[in-house]
Amino acid sequence: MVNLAVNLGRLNLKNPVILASGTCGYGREIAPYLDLNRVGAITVKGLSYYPFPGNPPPRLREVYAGVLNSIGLENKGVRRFIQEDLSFLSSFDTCLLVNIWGHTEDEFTRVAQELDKLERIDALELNVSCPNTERGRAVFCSDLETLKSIVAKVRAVTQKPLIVKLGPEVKEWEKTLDVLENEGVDILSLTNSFPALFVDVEKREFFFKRKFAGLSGPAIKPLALKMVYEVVNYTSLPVIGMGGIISAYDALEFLLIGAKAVALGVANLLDPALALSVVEGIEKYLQGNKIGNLEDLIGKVR
Amino acid sequence: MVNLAVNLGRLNLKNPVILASGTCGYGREIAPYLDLNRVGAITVKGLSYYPFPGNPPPRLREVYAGVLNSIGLENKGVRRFIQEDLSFLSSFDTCLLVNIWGHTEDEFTRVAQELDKLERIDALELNVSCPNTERGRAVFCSDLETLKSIVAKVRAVTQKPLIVKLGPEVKEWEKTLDVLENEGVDILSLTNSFPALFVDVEKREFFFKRKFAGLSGPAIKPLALKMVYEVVNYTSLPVIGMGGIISAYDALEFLLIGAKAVALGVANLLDPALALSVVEGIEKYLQGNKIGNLEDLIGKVR
Amino acid sequence: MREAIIEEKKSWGERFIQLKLKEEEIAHCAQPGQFVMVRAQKGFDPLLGRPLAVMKVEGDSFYLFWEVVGRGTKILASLNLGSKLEVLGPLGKGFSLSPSQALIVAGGRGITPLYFLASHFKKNEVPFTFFLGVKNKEELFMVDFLQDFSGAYFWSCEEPIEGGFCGTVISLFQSWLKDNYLPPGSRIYSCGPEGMLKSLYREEKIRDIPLEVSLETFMGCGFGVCMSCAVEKGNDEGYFHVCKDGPVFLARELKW
Amino acid sequence: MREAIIEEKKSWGERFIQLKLKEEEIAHCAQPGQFVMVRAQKGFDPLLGRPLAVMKVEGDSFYLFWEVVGRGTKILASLNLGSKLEVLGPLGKGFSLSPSQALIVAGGRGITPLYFLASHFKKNEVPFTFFLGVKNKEELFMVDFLQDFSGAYFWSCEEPIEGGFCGTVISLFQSWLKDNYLPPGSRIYSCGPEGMLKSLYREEKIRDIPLEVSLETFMGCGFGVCMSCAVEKGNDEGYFHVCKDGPVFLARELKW
Ligand SMILES: Cc1cc2nc3c(=O)[nH]c(=O)nc-3n(C[C@H](O)[C@H](O)[C@H](O)COP(=O)(O)OP(=O)(O)OC[C@H]3O[C@@H](n4cnc5c(N)ncnc54)[C@H](O)[C@@H]3O)c2cc1C
Ligand SMILES: Cc1cc2nc3c(=O)[nH]c(=O)nc-3n(C[C@H](O)[C@H](O)[C@H](O)COP(=O)(O)OP(=O)(O)OC[C@H]3O[C@@H](n4cnc5c(N)ncnc54)[C@H](O)[C@@H]3O)c2cc1C
Ligand SMILES: Cc1cc2nc3c(=O)[nH]c(=O)nc-3n(C[C@H](O)[C@H](O)[C@H](O)COP(=O)(O)O)c2cc1C
Ligand SMILES: Cc1cc2nc3c(=O)[nH]c(=O)nc-3n(C[C@H](O)[C@H](O)[C@H](O)COP(=O)(O)O)c2cc1C
Ligand code: FES
Ligand code: FES
Repeated sequence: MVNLAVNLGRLNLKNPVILASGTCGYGREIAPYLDLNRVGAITVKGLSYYPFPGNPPPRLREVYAGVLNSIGLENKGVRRFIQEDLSFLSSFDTCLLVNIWGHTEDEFTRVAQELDKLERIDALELNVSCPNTERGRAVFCSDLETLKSIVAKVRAVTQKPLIVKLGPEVKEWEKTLDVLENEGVDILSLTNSFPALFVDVEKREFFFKRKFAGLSGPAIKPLALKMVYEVVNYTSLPVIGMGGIISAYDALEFLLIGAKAVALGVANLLDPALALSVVEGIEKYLQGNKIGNLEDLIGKVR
Repeated sequence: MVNLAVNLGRLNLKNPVILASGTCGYGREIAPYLDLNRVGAITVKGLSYYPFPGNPPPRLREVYAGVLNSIGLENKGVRRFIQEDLSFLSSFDTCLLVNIWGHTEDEFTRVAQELDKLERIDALELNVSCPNTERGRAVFCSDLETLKSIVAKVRAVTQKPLIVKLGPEVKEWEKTLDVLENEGVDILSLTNSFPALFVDVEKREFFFKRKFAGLSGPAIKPLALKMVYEVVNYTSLPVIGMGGIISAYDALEFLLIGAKAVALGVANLLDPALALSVVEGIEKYLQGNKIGNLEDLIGKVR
Repeated sequence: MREAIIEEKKSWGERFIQLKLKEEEIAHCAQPGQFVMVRAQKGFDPLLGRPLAVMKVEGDSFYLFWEVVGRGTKILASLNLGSKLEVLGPLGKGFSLSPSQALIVAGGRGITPLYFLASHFKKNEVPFTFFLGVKNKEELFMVDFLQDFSGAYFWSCEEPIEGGFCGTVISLFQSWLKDNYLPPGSRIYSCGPEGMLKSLYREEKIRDIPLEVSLETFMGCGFGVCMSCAVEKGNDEGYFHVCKDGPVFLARELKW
Repeated sequence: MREAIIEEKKSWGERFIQLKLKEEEIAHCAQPGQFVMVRAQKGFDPLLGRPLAVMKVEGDSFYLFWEVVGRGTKILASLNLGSKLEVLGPLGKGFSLSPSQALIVAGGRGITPLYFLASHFKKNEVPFTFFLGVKNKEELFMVDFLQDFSGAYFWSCEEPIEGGFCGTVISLFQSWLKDNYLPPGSRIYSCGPEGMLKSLYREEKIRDIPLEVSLETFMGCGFGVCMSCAVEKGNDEGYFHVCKDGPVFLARELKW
């Protein structure tokens, strides 16, 4: 028997495999195909205060070993989530993380306030790095002042562990990480998808109405791994690593370089039970290598 | 009959398909498998003044839809290239671009001086963006002062069209592009490979001895396309677009967003004749769409 | 995902493929209009599953029929007898199954879910008439599928063909409508190119016969998590999700 | 790259595959020790070709034999009869072909190019002795390949097996050496795991019999453009490139 439990400060997971936000809906949709009791945590789709319709179609396109998405954060709003989905989700023996965002700093805070009341929710993840929400302006994480202010406001209204989700648009990594540490963030998660482009050659126009879309999936894994490596190098906050994981070995790469847990995004789309095979694969690897505790493996390659 | 010729300022190519540096050797090696008369240009492997042994093996690893390379710019040095390969290459009806680099600013200049004398060479490409040469310090293109100084010195010793090859490590794009324009650069090429990481999970160590390696191939195409789009948006210099092209449609994406020509890297490794099928595919597309001149297509999607 | 083995493979030229796949659950549970997500088992190219409608079920096996339109459908078409595929399904909401009379209008590969629907009607003795439209001679082989519904089908081809109606399936259908009475409770069922569905929707409005359409969109997951299969709602703000709310919709609920 | 059709496929468990491929140029030109780059035709997973030695040629066809060790060899192993592969070759420099007597030492899948070499020696009446070492019972099937060289082979297995030498092929070879005279002009040829090659190189130095080894490295292209297949030179600074300068090298030219 191996022990897969991992500790991320105030957040304890029974195993390191998390379902990433936006790729497991509100839990309900994936539950028929994946035993949610078997994953370390599930991250609910990014919630705003009011329901939000998202971007016009087409919203997704497969590219070489990856997908481009321009979902644009469609969601039912925090209230409906609480009414319709939370009690269903609560029946599972897994951690519940909720990804949140807002059009304004204020909206971030209001979503956090709603969720802070609910004991069953284990942590909030602030999505400050979605490449599909900018409207002529930059994502929140690329502007230090805005980022600092959002985080401070959310921190003020919730005691729950606070995860901040970063992406490739962060400009000054060291400064950003310093700010996040100072503002009392508990955990970092990265990476969000990479801003990218796709042209419909037949129609001679951009494939997505909003031109840019976010690249994720196996294609970005070596880049995400480097990003996580650099962040782990710099900060002492626990890091959830993600970006292109579709096998236990992919996940182990992130853990070996120091991520305390990993999240699966596109993997859930291509096979809703893939997360389970990642959990089992990690277990088998530990057994095969006679390592009793996963924690002993984390950060062993630096 | 369609006209595939493209004009990049002082450089005229009979078609827009270039073999990228480092993936077609010194020309001699690929010639048995690809009729070099059929491509727009060939870019010779990055040359330094003295022969250079490159990095210790392993040097290459396939990842999802891409390769990581840590060749480390092994090359025979500019003199041996001139002696051994130039006359062979000269027999082909194609443009000859030579990729150059140096450990020091001075070495860049000396290589350029050697090549400047040779009429048959159509342009020099300055590799200031290779992620495999840094030795504890940053690549040249991420430091504006160094970049400016290298370019100025090379510009002073050669009249040939000067291409500067950029990559994702450029930090301040607009300033960098301004500097390059001011220093009299003729053409930009991008992108070089992306710094990335790979962990050998079985051995629990970094796969490459130098830890980081450069990611290229289809995986990076949507990222490269966005980079080229932004650069074309900003600068008036002609741009050679590359990154992950393995089909005519991939190439057309770059041309449609405004690249004047495209280069193929990893594509040459997986099939040395792939460049030819890209040329033919572009031709077919133009015929199918009744477009007589390729130049009429360039930049049509913005 | 579950494994399905290719038991039979038929192809018509380079563009159309039919597979018989052994996988019990789908074979036993699929309803007309439902679909499955299909992935090649080895490797990750293509990465995502592709949505394909169920055409027919038979014992522990089911049939798919598709047109090669891009990279994914091409790679799937290259798999040989005995190879395994990964399948997820049956997925989505199918057609309503108890009209008093059904008019089925299929355009090209849109025949797939409608063939399944017509088979169901035949078994359950719901009267129906099947209209199939194909673009050219190359696609005429699809008419053979309809022989199972002898007497109850008409077809058209946009290329002139001896013995066939020359034109779109819409004109064929319209000319049929002129001469025939539709009892209350009649329904039109359709799947095919967008333009064809649009024309039918105009017809629905004129004659007030409810129209059910099966839609195609890009899909990321097929089971409702990614929100990539959005289509605009008719009245409301916002979007339906084709994989959960559809793929079959009442035309009047959509924006045209 | 040229197309090659899979004419025959044999497999031993999940780990070893042999294909007979139809492709004239390689069949006619390949020399023992040369290799081909092999890619699946559909899709881009795996992306790069994989280097595989030629095992045998027969008319317009040639044989490959490989062990499934990773993603690429696994996906290639999943292709069925009638499927097409893309092949580039023959590539690289093969073994020297005129020793007065040859001692061939193969470890596991290293048998592939050496089988080709021995067939050549047999045809050209060069005297040779073939030593094959396998790890376990699962790999014993390889001994059957050697029946074509009746009388001229010995084998060992690291697992105890009735009727076989138990131990490494190196100890088998050493014990044979003790009892046999080697005329001048003799040569050792080898391919297999690095440790085995190292032991042989020590033997070469003691007895002064030239050793030729065929090396395995990661390869990006196989035809000399990418410089990814570097191995250190023995005396000099710098690297050989396995795909152009090898894959066969005189052991004494390498760094051990
Ligand atoms: C529920 C459902 C059931 C289906 N059943 C069948 C079936 O039974 N038989 C069958 O042949 N096909 C069916 N399809 C369509 C099929 O899924 C697609 O043709 C297939 O996914 C294309 O994959 P590809 O990789 O070959 O093409 P891709 O390379 O992914 O796409 C290329 C094709 O998609 C087209 N395209 C571009 N934009 C869009 C868009 N916004 N929406 C849709 N398509 C676009 C392109 O023009 C091109 O033809 C069904 C689709 C759905 C949603
Ligand atoms: C000239 C030549 C001829 C060959 N002929 C044959 C043959 O006839 N039959 C045969 O079975 N194999 C042969 N090989 C080996 C074969 O090419 C490899 O096993 C194959 O490329 C592995 O591909 P993969 O995608 O399955 O594994 P990958 O996933 O690419 O690699 C996994 C395997 O490579 C190993 N590996 C890791 N580091 C290195 C390294 N530095 N160098 C080499 N391997 C490493 C890993 O441990 C693992 O076993 C030959 C190799 C060469 C260079
Ligand atoms: C369809 C889709 C929807 C996503 N929605 C969200 C979201 O709502 N909030 C968020 O923080 N990240 C979202 N992401 C990003 C993923 O959570 C993840 O960070 C990214 O896809 C990288 O991981 P991957 O390569 O494993 O997919 C989404 C990604 C995809 C593909
Ligand atoms: C094996 C290899 C060697 C390379 N060597 C060089 C080089 O010497 N100089 C250079 O400027 N770029 C070099 N590159 C980068 C390519 O020229 C190209 O910019 C990059 O690979 C992106 O294009 P691609 O995705 O089509 O491969 C090399 C790339 C590879 C894969
Ligand atoms: S395809 Fe993912 S929600 Fe419909
Ligand atoms: S594999 Fe490319 S040079 Fe040898």
